[in-house]
Amino acid sequence: MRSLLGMVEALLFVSGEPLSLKSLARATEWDEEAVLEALKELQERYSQSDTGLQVLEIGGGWQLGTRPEYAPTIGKLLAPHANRLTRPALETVTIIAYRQPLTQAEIEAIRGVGCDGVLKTLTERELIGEVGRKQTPGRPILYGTTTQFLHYFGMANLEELPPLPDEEESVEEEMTMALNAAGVGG
Amino acid sequence: MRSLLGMVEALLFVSGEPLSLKSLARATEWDEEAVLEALKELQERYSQSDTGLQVLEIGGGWQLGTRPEYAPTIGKLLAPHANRLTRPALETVTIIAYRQPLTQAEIEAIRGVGCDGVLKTLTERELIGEVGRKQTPGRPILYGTTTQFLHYFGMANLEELPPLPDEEESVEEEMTMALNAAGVGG
Amino acid sequence: MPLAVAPPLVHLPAFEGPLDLLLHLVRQGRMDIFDLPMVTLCDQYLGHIRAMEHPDLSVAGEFFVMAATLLEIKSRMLLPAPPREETEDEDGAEIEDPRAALVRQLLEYGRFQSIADALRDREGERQRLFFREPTGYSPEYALPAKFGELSADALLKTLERMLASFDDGSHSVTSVRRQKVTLKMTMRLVLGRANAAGEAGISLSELLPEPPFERIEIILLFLSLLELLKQDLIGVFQDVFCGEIRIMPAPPAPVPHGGESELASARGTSNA
Repeated sequence: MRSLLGMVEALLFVSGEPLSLKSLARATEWDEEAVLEALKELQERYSQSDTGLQVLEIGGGWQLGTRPEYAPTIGKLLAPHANRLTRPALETVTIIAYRQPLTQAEIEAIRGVGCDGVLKTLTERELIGEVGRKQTPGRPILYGTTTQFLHYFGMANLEELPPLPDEEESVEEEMTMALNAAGVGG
Repeated sequence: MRSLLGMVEALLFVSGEPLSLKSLARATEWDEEAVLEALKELQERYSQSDTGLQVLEIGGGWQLGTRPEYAPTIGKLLAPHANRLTRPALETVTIIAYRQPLTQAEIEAIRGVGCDGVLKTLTERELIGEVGRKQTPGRPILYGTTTQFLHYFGMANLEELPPLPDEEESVEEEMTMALNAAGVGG
Repeated sequence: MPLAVAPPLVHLPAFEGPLDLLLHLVRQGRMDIFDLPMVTLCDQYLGHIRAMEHPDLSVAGEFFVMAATLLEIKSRMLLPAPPREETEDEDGAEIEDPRAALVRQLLEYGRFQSIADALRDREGERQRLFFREPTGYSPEYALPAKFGELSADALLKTLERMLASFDDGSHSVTSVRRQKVTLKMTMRLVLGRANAAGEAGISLSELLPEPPFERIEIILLFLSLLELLKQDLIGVFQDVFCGEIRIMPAPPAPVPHGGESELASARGTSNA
C-alpha cells in the first residue's frame, strides 16, 4: 500500500540534496499542489513526535535532516577516529597547549622527533589549528589549541589547564632549553 | 528536548551503514538494552503509519531504509541499482555461505569448475573475505562471507539463510524439478 | 556440425560448468538420478560439448575432464556384473556403483543451485530497499543561506590581477623549511579572522599574507574564500566597483525553527 506521503518521505530520504516540488511531482506522478500538501503533513508529523528528524524547506527545495539538538550525539558517531588520542598525539597537543603559539620546528625540538603526521591528525580532529604566522623567514605556521580542544579535555578555557606542579617547573625549563638548544626558541 | 528515540533515529539517518547496538549505545550514552528498546519502538512506529521508511535489522546492525513498495518511485528519481550478481558468482557465494570457512579447491570441487575470477569479483564487492588459513600444505586461504554479504541479501545474520535441504529433501526436490522441467507438473 | 544426438533444447543456454550441464540433462530427460542411464547421458553430454561454438579453453577443459569421467563410468557399466558374492571387497565393504561419486556430486551441486535461486529472490527483494549515503563529519552540511552581493568571479578577477602584478620568485623565500599549507588550514584561518572581526568584517588586504610570501599562499587564500563563500560561512561585500573587498562571517541562517546550521553535521561541537 503506497501513499503520496510515503513516496515523498522515501524520496526525501534517499536524496542527498534538497528536492524541488517539480522533481518530487515528477517522481511521484502527482501534481505539485498535492505534493506540497504531503510535504506539509510530513513536516507536521515530524514536528509533533519526539523524533530525531525534520522536514526542511531549504535552498529552493525540500530536504529531510536531523534536528539540531541531536548534533552532539551525531558528532560522537561521526567524528573521525573518535577514539582516544595516541600517545604521540597527546604529547604534542600538551606541548602546544602550554607553549602556544608555536611552530612545528619548535614542537619537534621539544619532542625530539618529527611530528608531521601527528600535527595533521590533531588538525583534522580540530584540536589544534593555525593561529598565525611567525615573522621569521619562511613564515612558519604558529599552532594553538581550539575550542574543540577545550571541549575534548572538559575545560571552559585555557586558564583551567592544570598548572605545572612546583617540582615540575623543570619541565617548563626543559622545554625552553630544548628550544634554545635547537635554535628555534623565540 | 532530546529523547533516546530521537537520538537513535538521527543516528540511523546519518549513518550510511548498519549500526551495531554497541556503537548506538556509545553515541547515545545509554546502555544497549535501552537502545534496543528504542529501536523496537522506532521500528513499531515506522510500521504503523503510511510511512516510506522502515527500521531494519540488517548486515549485523540496524539501519533506516525505504520500504520496498516505494522502489518504483525512487527509481524515477535515482539511477537504477547496481548490477545483480552473475550466476557463477551467486552460486559460489552460496556455497561459501553454507560451507564456510572453506578453500578455493573445496569450492571448485562442489561447482566442478574453476572460480579464480569469481572469487576475485566477490572479494572486490566485499561479499566474501579471507577468514583464515587452512592448516594443510600450502596453507590455502579459507573464505567466509562478510557483513556486506548479509546486507546485500537483506539479512540480519547468517541464521537467516534459508535452510539447506538435506539429502532426502533435495532428492525429492530433484525429482520434482525434473518433472517440472519436463513440463509434466507435480 | 551435425549432432550425433540432438539435445532436446529450443536454444542452448550457457552452462556454468559440466555439473550444471549434467543436471540440466538429467532434469530435461527426466532421468532417475539414482539410476542414471549412462549411455544416454554420455551421448547427450558429448553432443552438447560438440555444439559449443566458441569453447572458452579454461572452461572447456573442465567439460572435457567430465566427458572422460562419463565415458569411464559408462564403460565400467558395460562390463558384465560381477557375481553376487563378489560385490563385496576384501574388507567386506560393498563395492560402489561406478556412478555413486558422480551422483553425490550432482546432488550436492543441485542443492546449492536451488538455494542460489532462493538467494536470487532475496537479492531482488533487498534491491528494492534504498539507504542513504553516509553523512560526512564536516561543516559542509551547513544550510545554504545566501547573502552578500559579490560574485565569485570578482574574487577570481582580483586573484588574477594580483598574481599578474607579482614578480615571480622575487617574493618567495624557499631556502627555509617549506611549510605544508593546506586549503583546509587556510579556510580555518580566514574563518577565524572573519569571525573575530565580527560584523565590521575584515578587508581582503588585511588577510593577505605579509611578505615574504609565496604564490601558493595567495592562491590558497582565494581558493579558501571561494570555498567558504560556497559553503555560506562568510559573506563578501564591496562598496564601490574595484573598491576594497570586505569579508565578514555569515549571520545565523534566517530560517524558522532556528539553529539549522547544525543540521545533520554536528557542527555544534566543532568550528565554533
